Amino acid sequence: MSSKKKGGIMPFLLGIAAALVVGWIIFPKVLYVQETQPVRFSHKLHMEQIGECNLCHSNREERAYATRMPSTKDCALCHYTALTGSSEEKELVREYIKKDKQVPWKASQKQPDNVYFSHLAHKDLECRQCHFDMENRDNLPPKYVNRLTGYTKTTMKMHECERCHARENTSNACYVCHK
Amino acid sequence: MALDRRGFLKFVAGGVIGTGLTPLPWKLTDDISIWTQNWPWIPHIPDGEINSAPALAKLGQPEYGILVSKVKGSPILARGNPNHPLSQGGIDPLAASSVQLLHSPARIRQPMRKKNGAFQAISWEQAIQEIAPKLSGLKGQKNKVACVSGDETSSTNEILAGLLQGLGSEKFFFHPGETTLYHHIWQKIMGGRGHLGFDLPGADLVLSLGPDLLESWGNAVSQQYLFGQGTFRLLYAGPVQNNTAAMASRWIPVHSDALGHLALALAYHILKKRSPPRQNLSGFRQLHRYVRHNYTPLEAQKKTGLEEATIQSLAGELLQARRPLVLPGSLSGSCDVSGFDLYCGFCLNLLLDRLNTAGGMQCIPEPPKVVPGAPSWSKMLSGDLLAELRRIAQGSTEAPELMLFYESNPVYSLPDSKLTRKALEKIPYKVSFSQFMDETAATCDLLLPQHHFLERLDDAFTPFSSAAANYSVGLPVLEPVHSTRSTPDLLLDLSGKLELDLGAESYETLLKEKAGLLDADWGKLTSGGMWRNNTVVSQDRLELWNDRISRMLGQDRERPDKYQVHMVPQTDRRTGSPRTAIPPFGLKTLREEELEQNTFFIRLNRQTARKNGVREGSLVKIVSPEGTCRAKVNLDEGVMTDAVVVPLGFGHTYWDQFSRGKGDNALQLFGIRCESGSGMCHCSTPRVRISKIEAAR
Amino acid sequence: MLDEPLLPEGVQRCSPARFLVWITLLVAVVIWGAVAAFLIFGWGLGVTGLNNYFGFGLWITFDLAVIALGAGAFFSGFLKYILGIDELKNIINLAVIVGFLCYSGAMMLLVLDIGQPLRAWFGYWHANVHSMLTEVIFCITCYLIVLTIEFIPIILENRQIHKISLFRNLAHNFHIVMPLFAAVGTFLSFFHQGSLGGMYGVLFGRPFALREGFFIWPWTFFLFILSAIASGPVFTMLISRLMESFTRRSLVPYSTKELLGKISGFLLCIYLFFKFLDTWAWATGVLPRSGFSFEEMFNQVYGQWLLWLELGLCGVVPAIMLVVPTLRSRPGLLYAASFLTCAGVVVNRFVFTVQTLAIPVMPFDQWYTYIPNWTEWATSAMVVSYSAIVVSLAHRYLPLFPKERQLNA
Amino acid sequence: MSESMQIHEHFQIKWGMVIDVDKCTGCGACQVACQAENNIPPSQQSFDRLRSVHWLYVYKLENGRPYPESDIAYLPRPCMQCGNPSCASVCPVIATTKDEEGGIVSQIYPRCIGCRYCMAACPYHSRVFNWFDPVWPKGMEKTLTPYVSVRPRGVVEKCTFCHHRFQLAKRRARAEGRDPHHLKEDEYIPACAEACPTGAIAFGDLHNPEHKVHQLSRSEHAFRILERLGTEPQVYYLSRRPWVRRQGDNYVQKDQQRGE
Repeated sequence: MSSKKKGGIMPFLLGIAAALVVGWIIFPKVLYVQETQPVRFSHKLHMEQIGECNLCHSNREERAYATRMPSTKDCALCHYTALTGSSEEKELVREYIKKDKQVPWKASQKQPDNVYFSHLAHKDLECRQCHFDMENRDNLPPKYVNRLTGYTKTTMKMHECERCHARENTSNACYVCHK
Repeated sequence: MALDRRGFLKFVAGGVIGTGLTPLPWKLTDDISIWTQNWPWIPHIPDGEINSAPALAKLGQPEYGILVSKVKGSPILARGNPNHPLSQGGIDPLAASSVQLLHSPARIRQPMRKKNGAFQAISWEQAIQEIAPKLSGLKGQKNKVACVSGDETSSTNEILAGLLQGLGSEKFFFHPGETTLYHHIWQKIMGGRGHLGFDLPGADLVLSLGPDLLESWGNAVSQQYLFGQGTFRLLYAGPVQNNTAAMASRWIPVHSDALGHLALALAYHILKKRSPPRQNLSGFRQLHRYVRHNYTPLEAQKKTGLEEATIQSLAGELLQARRPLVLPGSLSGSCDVSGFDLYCGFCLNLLLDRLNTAGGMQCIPEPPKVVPGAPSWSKMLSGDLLAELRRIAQGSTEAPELMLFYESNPVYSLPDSKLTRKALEKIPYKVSFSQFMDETAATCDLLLPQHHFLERLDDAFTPFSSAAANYSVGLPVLEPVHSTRSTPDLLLDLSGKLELDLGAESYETLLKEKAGLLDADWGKLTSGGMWRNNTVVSQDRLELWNDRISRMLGQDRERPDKYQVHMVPQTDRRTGSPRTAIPPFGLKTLREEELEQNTFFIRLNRQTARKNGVREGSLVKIVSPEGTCRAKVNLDEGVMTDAVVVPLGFGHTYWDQFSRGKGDNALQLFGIRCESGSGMCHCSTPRVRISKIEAAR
Repeated sequence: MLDEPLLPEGVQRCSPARFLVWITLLVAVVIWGAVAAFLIFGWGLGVTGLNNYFGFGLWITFDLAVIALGAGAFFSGFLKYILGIDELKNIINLAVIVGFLCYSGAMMLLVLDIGQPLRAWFGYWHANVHSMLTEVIFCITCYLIVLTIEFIPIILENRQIHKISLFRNLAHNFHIVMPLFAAVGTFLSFFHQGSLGGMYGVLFGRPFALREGFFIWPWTFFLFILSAIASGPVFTMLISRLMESFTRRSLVPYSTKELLGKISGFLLCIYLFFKFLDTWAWATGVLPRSGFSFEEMFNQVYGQWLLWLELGLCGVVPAIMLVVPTLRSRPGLLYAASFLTCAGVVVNRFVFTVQTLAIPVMPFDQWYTYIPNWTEWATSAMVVSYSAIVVSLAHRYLPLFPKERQLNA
Repeated sequence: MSESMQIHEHFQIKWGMVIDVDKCTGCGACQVACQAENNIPPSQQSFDRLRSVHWLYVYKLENGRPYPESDIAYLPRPCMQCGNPSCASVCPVIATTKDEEGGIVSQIYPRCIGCRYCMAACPYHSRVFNWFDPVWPKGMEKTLTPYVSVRPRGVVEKCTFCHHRFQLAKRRARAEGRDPHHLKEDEYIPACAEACPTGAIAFGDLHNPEHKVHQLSRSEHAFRILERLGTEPQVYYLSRRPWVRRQGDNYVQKDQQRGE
């Protein structure tokens, strides 16, 4: 057959290869926008100093729906004036603490509008079970936002919640989480 | 290797198969479905701490404390305040829309001046430069400046009236309503003192002669609460099975012009069975004689249209009850009640010995005055706007040069709108403080928009129908959304420019002073609490009989025979108040038999429909001596034969898309009647003609 | 003729110009429907005449009707390949195409009908096994795939394509396995026809549609299957008759048509026997138990005339006409009876869809009437038009009817 | 009714509502509170049951007698949260279920594909479809609550008994170290019940003898709508008026006169 002479199976394999490159490498890059955090922050360092998550990420606002990001007030508890002399810290003090302006932290695990989440209901779990290795990170991970959905790359998918709820023998009823 | 057609096809085939092995198609399919939850053109919900702040609902009667829920300081909804005694956690549909009204498209966003018939936005400095010289030019000239206020409880009235007084004018008027009419009859005709209140919480039997007390009369929210608690037995007399009648243990169908007669017919039986009241009442003997003579069972039957047995059993119930209370008043909770009806109702209470006693009619002291230059509250309440407008229109009184409108929309909400317009046209310069572009604001020359009530500090002293003197203060719960200003503060500023001393730096100091005079705790007031005092004013010169009363009793109503059907106005808080149009959420609660597209419905029973040649759903014209409305027919057997219910609150021509052009304004069917004897002008409920509009037209 | 080489051998076809005019007309209708579809996708289903009372309307009626009428495909296949009635080879190709069009057309309308078409795949991924609709979704999709597979060898019969040995071999192999697909199709089709009926029968909040059942299946499950196989064959036959009158050529021998009529007639009798039984049981059982009388199920618009139309004029009358050989042998009567049979099924699907929803169940509720608007008509017309285009192309370029040459000799 | 049509699930808690029809004045506060709480967009038209998005509708009932024997009543109709919902089993994509403790029938907007089969199944017309995308006048979107997500066009929605308030009540209980599944009376009530000025709407756990709804639902004046269909609503109504009770269901002539 003439086709065998003209490359045989090669174009087919080439097609597969090209698709794999597009699908595995280019597509994820195109799909997400990377946003960097406004201020450099080391969880590792702070954990060494403070030793617990709850001081800054306290859920004392239990009537609130939001997972709590530290407010400038929380930072000011220690950083009312610069402690280390690093330029990042100076910027924090100058731009946010002195001006009493909230740092626009970029939450990368914010729940979508249709999900209700209570940290209080999960307080028996270790933070790292969901927030992975945050406590050992020396910098804040950049936020990857999906161009199509607006969700972040690290937003938990429903099946992840369900898996844990099933394991823990907790209800997986829709209205436990949805709103 | 040249890529021929076959080669290309193979490449594509490989590409398709290869793509299936990557996350691309699967992730994309999933993401597209997630995208459908987050369409960028659909608003997102807020996220953050939720808390609530107490506020005071000031949308017109009733006024009471509410709670406003906020997310990150931004109000999201209004709820009832269980701790405020005037609401006990309840809320009405209008107040429940308060937060949405903040963002109504009808809000006036900044001061405006009318130029060549169109409004142009101006700054506050320009606005003050415009108004200040005008006022100072009129200073010292008698009655050149007039003012209409639609808020009967706010201390702003003292500032307004005080300013007028300082300028040399006594033309301060309250928007006519139950407060002014009750005041007129009680103080001017019967020689009473203080304001009338009604101790519904203390009563065990309530006979309502007209008032729709579970919907539009007095503080409906509080009354609904009491009704729910079952503290009193409710009897309703009136021409329509309104919400109150439907809930009442008994509905006694009586035409609206016979309600006063019913009161006296009942008085006949009470006078027969009961000893005279303890209260010293001058003219008791004359009244006694009049009633015994004119309200014999036969006469009563003729005058009320009720069976003798009905009247007798009703009187029996009143006599048997330990703490009965009779409520006379308007069917729509506004000014459609005659002095005669009010007088008869008051008399019945007096004959039952229900004055200043638990569950009875209470005489509440006047609020303390904090603006020294202002007239007394009694004086302020005694202005008769309807009479004044009539005189201006007829030319018997000179029109003022300038008129201020505060929380009042007379162009829309007064009867005989032709007359109102005619009178207002004679006033060369008009200023509105309205928050919303209402019908009156649209006719004004200068708009000085006031804060929405959730954005401002304001107070309420003893809203109409309260059982005892009370005082509430509402703090602003958010920063103003638009470039508006608090009217009382603006007026205090202006008075400074006019070199008038109103005795206060700011509205806040004024209210604090008032609280001080009342011995009320400011902290408690501003955190959603209420001050209350049960002191009543004793009466020493009450008159049941005098010249004016005898003239009032003697007169007969004119009855044009061209018109056959009694018109019954009805108010529903879902369609707003005299000050506020249909709120955004209210519109959607109007059923299909209340508003269809842009046509509203009137209600009448089958027999009336047959007599007038109309059917369910017919498009009809309602013609009264004053005007015409277009409506559809809703058959309702809860309406008396020969009566038609016309709902109020429709037919706005300004406001926003939620109220503009929805139905017709039934107030244009009503006339102004000035009663001989009492001398009081009120909204008359004339008879009307109903005729089918031919489909061909 | 320009496209002479593409036409089947030895048959007459109209001129390409004429054919082009015809196709253009059909495409114009498709464009009209596409405009409506664009509005629906762009703004939402609010642009249609559907509403909160009539969530199901013209589209669902159309879908149910064409799926019932498209049953000719699986049932003819079943009769030919499984029961070995060879006479049906004269029409089996057309039956497959009509079936394919009915199902693919229904799918198109379903995509329009659901509010969130981009989530359509949830039906497979997040399937609820308790829902009759899930069964429908799965079976219809699978059956559409089967129909596509059955359609492919017919396309491969085209004169030019057939010259290519690969495709020729492929076609041959397809023909060998066709009985298998016929069997699979029969199974799938039985189930989803039944499930479509079941969808209504399980609505225990709607006494008009509610039916008792056999095990988990309400009686409508079986009635829908019976009515579909009773009307499917004659619908295919009517399409062939329609093509004959358009092309002015004989395509299918009358004996085959008569056979289809006879099959339908007998099945219709069986269906009607059960349908009358069911209606009686419903009127004397379901209704009084729910507190309704038979009369309360009808109003001025959706009156009892619909019931008598469905069961009488479009039920008993055609059944007699099709069963009695002397009547069946007269073409006019055969076609009329076939038409009435099909109309009866459409009425049946309509009342189950629309009347079920029109009846006020709460005592203080009221009747409403549903009127489809132009967007629904346009998109439905688009599907009809698309089907006409495919049938026209197939007729022109594919040898659908083995007896065509012989009949027109 | 065949087996397949029934879902038998038992919950420790059974949230229920008892609405005293004799106390409902039809004022509409519940409807407005519901709209504000649940982010239901305002409409530029009056209520249209064919198209309006609404969760709670107040029906006006009439006894059908001529004047002066006429009588009216108002009947607020939320979702009945049926014990045996006709809607949940028919959903092809599990967007609506009855699985939560308390027995509230859930409706998950991001899952719903908009087939409207549940609407066809529900005889109460409790379910509505988003025929268009929701629109708020400019600026009014600031009044959206954080409680309920905004629904796009093409999905079905319905009353949820303000289940987000249940979520919040559970969280409050957790914060105070109490068992979130043993809530006190009135710790969780929907927005309509809270707003009702006459207190016509009572809410609580029907299983719990300490909650007032437990007793109220057993009153001789209690009835449910369309009880005969077997939907087992968790919403009860009370009326001392026989004609009102009779409007709760359909009866053929030979049926016993209910409540008379």
